[in-house]
Amino acid sequence: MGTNLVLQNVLTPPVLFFFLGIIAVIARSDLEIPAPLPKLFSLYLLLAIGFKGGLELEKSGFGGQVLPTVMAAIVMSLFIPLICFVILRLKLDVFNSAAIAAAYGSISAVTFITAESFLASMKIPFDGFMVAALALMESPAIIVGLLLVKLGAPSNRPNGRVMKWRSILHESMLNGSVYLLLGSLVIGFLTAANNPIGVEKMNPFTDKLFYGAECFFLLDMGIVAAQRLPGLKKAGSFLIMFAILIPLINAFIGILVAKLLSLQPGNALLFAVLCASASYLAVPAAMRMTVPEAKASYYISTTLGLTFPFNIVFGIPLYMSLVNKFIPSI
Amino acid sequence: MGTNLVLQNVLTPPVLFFFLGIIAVIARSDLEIPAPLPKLFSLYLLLAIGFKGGLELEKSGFGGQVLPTVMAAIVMSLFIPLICFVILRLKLDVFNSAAIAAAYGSISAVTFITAESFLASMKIPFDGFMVAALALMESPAIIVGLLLVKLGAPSNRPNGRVMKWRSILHESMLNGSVYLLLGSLVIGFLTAANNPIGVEKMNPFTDKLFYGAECFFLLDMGIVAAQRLPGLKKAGSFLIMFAILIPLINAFIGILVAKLLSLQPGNALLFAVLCASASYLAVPAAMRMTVPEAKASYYISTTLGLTFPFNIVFGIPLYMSLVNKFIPSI
Amino acid sequence: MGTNLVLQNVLTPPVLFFFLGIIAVIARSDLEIPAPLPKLFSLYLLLAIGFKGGLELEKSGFGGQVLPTVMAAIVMSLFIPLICFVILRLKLDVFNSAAIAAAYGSISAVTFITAESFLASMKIPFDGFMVAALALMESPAIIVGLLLVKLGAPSNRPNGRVMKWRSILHESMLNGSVYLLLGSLVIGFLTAANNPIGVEKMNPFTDKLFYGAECFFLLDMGIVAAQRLPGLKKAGSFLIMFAILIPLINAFIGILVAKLLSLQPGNALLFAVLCASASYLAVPAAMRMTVPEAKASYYISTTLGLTFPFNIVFGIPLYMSLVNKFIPSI
Amino acid sequence: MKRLDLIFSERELDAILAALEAADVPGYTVLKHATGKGPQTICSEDMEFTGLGTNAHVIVFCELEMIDKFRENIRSLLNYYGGVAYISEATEM
Amino acid sequence: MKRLDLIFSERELDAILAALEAADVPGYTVLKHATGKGPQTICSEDMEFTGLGTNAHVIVFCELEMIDKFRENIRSLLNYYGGVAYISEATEM
Amino acid sequence: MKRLDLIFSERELDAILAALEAADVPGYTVLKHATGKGPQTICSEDMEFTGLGTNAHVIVFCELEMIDKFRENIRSLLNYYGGVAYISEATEM
Ligand SMILES: Nc1ncnc2c1ncn2[C@@H]1O[C@H](COP(=O)(O)O)[C@@H](O)[C@H]1O
Ligand SMILES: Nc1ncnc2c1ncn2[C@@H]1O[C@H](COP(=O)(O)O)[C@@H](O)[C@H]1O
Ligand SMILES: Nc1ncnc2c1ncn2[C@@H]1O[C@H](COP(=O)(O)O)[C@@H](O)[C@H]1O
Ligand code: NA
Ligand code: NA
Ligand code: NA
Repeated sequence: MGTNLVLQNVLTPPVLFFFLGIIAVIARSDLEIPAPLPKLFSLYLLLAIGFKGGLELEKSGFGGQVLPTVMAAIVMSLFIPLICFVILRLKLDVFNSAAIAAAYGSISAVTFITAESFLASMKIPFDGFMVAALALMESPAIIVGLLLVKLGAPSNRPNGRVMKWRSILHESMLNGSVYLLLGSLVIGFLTAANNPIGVEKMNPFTDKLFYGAECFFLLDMGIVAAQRLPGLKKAGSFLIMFAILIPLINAFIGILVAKLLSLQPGNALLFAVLCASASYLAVPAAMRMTVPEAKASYYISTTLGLTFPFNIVFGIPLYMSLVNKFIPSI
Repeated sequence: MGTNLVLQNVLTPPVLFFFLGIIAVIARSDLEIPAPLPKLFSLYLLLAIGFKGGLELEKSGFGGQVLPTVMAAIVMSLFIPLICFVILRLKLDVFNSAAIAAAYGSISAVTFITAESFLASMKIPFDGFMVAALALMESPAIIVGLLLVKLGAPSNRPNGRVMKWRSILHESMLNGSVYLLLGSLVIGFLTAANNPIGVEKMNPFTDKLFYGAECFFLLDMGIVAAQRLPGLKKAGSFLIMFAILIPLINAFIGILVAKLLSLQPGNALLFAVLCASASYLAVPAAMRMTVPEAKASYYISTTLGLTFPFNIVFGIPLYMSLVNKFIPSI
Repeated sequence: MGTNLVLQNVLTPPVLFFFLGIIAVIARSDLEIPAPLPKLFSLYLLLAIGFKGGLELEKSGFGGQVLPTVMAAIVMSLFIPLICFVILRLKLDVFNSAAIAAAYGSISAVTFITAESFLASMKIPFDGFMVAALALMESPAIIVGLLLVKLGAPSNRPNGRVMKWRSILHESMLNGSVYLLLGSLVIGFLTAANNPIGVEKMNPFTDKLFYGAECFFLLDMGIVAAQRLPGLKKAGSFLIMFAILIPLINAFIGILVAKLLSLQPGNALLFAVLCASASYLAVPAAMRMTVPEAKASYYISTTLGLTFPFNIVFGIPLYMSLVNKFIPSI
Repeated sequence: MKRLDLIFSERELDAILAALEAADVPGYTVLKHATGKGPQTICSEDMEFTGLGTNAHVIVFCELEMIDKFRENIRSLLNYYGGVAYISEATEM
Repeated sequence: MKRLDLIFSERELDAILAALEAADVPGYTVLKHATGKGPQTICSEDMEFTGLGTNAHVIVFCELEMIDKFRENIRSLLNYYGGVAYISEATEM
Repeated sequence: MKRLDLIFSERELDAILAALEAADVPGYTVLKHATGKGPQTICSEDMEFTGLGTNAHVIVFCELEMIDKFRENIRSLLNYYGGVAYISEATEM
């Protein structure tokens, strides 16, 4: 991987602000972004990502590479948790394994938009419909995770916690983050189809403001990720290895699939990033409700404390160099 | 009323996000916008509405239809509470009747801006000075409400709560929402008159950002309104009927007055919406302080849980079709 | 000083909103901007000021007047606390004197940007590199303040609070506000040097939105400053005099230095404002940690309750008229 | 030493604090943004942005005699506007 | 009169309040955004934006008989999801 | 069982929690954003954005022996920086 690519990634404002947050914690600055401001930014980003994705989807339609790509993404979000589960079961119980597996099957929207910023600053084109793939990878991963618990858990779970299909579907589709993302996608789609003036008037909020808000949020994510690092030690070396190696494996599989789909380099990178990234918004919330036996500190520290910063800093340029190797740009 | 109009209203982003919020509650999604984020948006909207209104008022001056329209609006905000009070007294005591009456005499700024979005997406022109009417309808309604209590309340209110003119004026003019709206209006006016550079530099914040922030806020309002609905059952069928029928009556009167004033269709719709909408920001806060005997759940559940969503979804297109019938566009 | 200048300052939106906040408190309106919204705006302003400053610094380079001006600013932030300390010791103990002195050696970013708005509306040019001076005046003032405590404090401070160099440097450089400002400056610089697309994409957030956010924040600052005023009475007439006279003296010295540096009128005003303003973000926080013996109410009420509003309303135009007298524009 | 817990709408916060200060309490702590339910009223989070305001929870550690000084005053506010006040035992650590 | 303090994840707030209301408690107060540490879990501020949620602190003033009505119900929730419940004495002011 | 209430500036939160953890307390709960007034200092909401910080209210349910382990440590922090600490009785529900 060219150090050049790493540098070009690191020198984008979002990644620089991410570092600023990490260094704040390491240097013990008292910089903090108090609750609920991070929530404001995460709600905003989900709304804006969804809305813009809906606009693009309406523009592109469902023809061409759109449907195959989205289908492949869904398949990946069903398949990745299964690999992860098998690996995790080597050391962890069913509950923790299923929860972590679901998180890695799902995606991190912030990693995705950081990859978009990277592509933009490299002037590599990519398609807006990739957001649809992103939006549709959350629910299936949650469903697989809960199914794994349903099948694998000891039959004597206390308090008669037999998991019902209803509640599995509820948690997977109506989780706040998933719901806002999908809902905004639909609204973007409907608006693009019916209300061009509305599209234009939303633009300053959902589009122009986006990059700066992303930077602000990444500053906070840097702080949060760095604060999570010590917790990783408790999680043990197995999970630390897992949190670094699994993104690599998933990205690699993702790139092969992208090649099969004949995606362009930009889209291929985004596809790889979707596979490699892990969820710390929707999935943990869903798991907390339905699998309280799993340790939140495990699935948060791995996804947020390690996989997320790894992808933001090294992963994106690394996957790009792999894409460049495997998928020759035309 | 053409279903076409309803559809065109529903397919604007603000109304779509409003629905997204309502559905979140009905489907029991855990989407929430934690305090004080809704406060941030409501403060922002009041500031921006006021500032833009001040700019427009400076542009239009007080000639032409401006002064008559504003005067008529003030008269409506004095008159509507009286009709409402008479109706409400059929079933409720003086305190509750006066508080609810004041709320319906006053206005809902968010309903107003949703009507503006509707007009914009229909490409129907309207004038910025209508905001002055909006800003000046809050205080009179509060004053009438408090006067009704002063006159109608049993003389033996405990703790010697004789209401003083001073405190009536204080609550009506210096309530946080009224104060911010009027203050921003004055600032907008002064800026437009003296500082063209300032006007230009405010534009991205108060104007460009506005539509998106409105959508975000309406998402929350959808959640809040839907959460208020169950409370309505306790309020009883009389108040439920009231909360739907009174907006219709008030809008109808409003349209007749608009016809008398020879307002253009766009302005006529806004005038009708001002009459039809009810306050859930300024008035409840003022009533809580001066008439604690009134049940907050009554005046919040009716205005926020029923009248507000009714106006946003059905009212606006319905009043538009009435306007089209009564006020032929030139 | 021409009343004309005062008027032109007062009629900018930021100052008008500042007044709106002050009047809200005086008239006992219940307008309030709940925590942590003011924090959101202060974080945003520091980030945007720093980022824009970094961009400008990269553009201007370190040649010409840049380095001398920045060096002079640092010298002022070392020198001003010494004068202040000598004066304050007439009435106050070492701890309070050092803390207040440090606050006046440091700067108020909001006063600075209000001065920039004033210059903009007067169409007087100024240079972006002045932000570098601003960013570098915080730490030295804190260091001087802590040194004064280290040298002047009774040797028997309880709990073995011997101040260590390490902790002095830590508080002066890694205080949240200083860190965010300096960090954003560096990020702005790096982005400008390496990532023109990033600069452009940040622009709506850090530049376009800035003026409006400044107004919103000044509304809150007006409320906060006015609430602090009563506390000043307890501080006594000595501190009240100090809080008004010292800015005048410091501004005067600043203008003389600016003349020596041959700064243009715009930059000279900003230099004077940096000298005249006092910190209520970084310094109080640093002092609270390292000099808990000093009364927070003293250094907050003087800087926030008196010096800040004085500078915003009267100081800026007054210093401008002094600049016009001493530094003839070409 | 007593511990006093007052819970009431933040709209009355100024009046309650004034009553406490008039009695020269040694100190108090205020936690805002509380929600809740009483015999008659419900206080929910959305009342924050409407300006109605949520509840405040005020804690006072003081001697019983101190409480006697402001009891009347605060009782009458709570009776009119709603709110609760409870006393328990506490000792300084 | 008793004072009951419940501390648990806000994700269970609805269930706990439902248990209280089912027993017809005279009232309760909820303070959200609490963080903390228990024997096993840590709850930090960043769990707010991730959707995991921070803790809620619920205060109930009521008679002991009332507590007996919902004790079972709430105990089983706390046992499963975590959280603590403590009772102290209180008297109305 | 005891209930300990600590109220102090959030700037000292890390130090206080470290003292609690050093004594191996079974758990604690932190409520931030408290304001208030003590014998000498006032803590108001605007201190949040200035970086001075508002107060934290820490609740610990533990045995008396546990308190003896950290009493010294925490007392000395509170004496220097300000803040109060009170103990009351509590029993598990
Ligand atoms: N029994 C109770 N236990 C705890 N908090 C209560 C109780 N009763 C009332 N409250 C609180 O006091 C507020 C005012 O209650 P009310 O006096 O009914 O208006 C409620 O919103 C609750 O937060
Ligand atoms: N001994 C304790 N004292 C105070 N709060 C506690 C204690 N134990 C647990 N908590 C609170 O209860 C929450 C849930 O704890 P747990 O039951 O360990 O999951 C923690 O996050 C703390 O906020
Ligand atoms: N008697 C008291 N009752 C309740 N809270 C108190 C009391 N005294 C002090 N406090 C709280 O402790 C904080 C620090 O007080 P101090 O020790 O005076 O600096 C204050 O801001 C209050 O929030
Ligand atoms: Na993934
Ligand atoms: Na009305
Ligand atoms: Na200065």
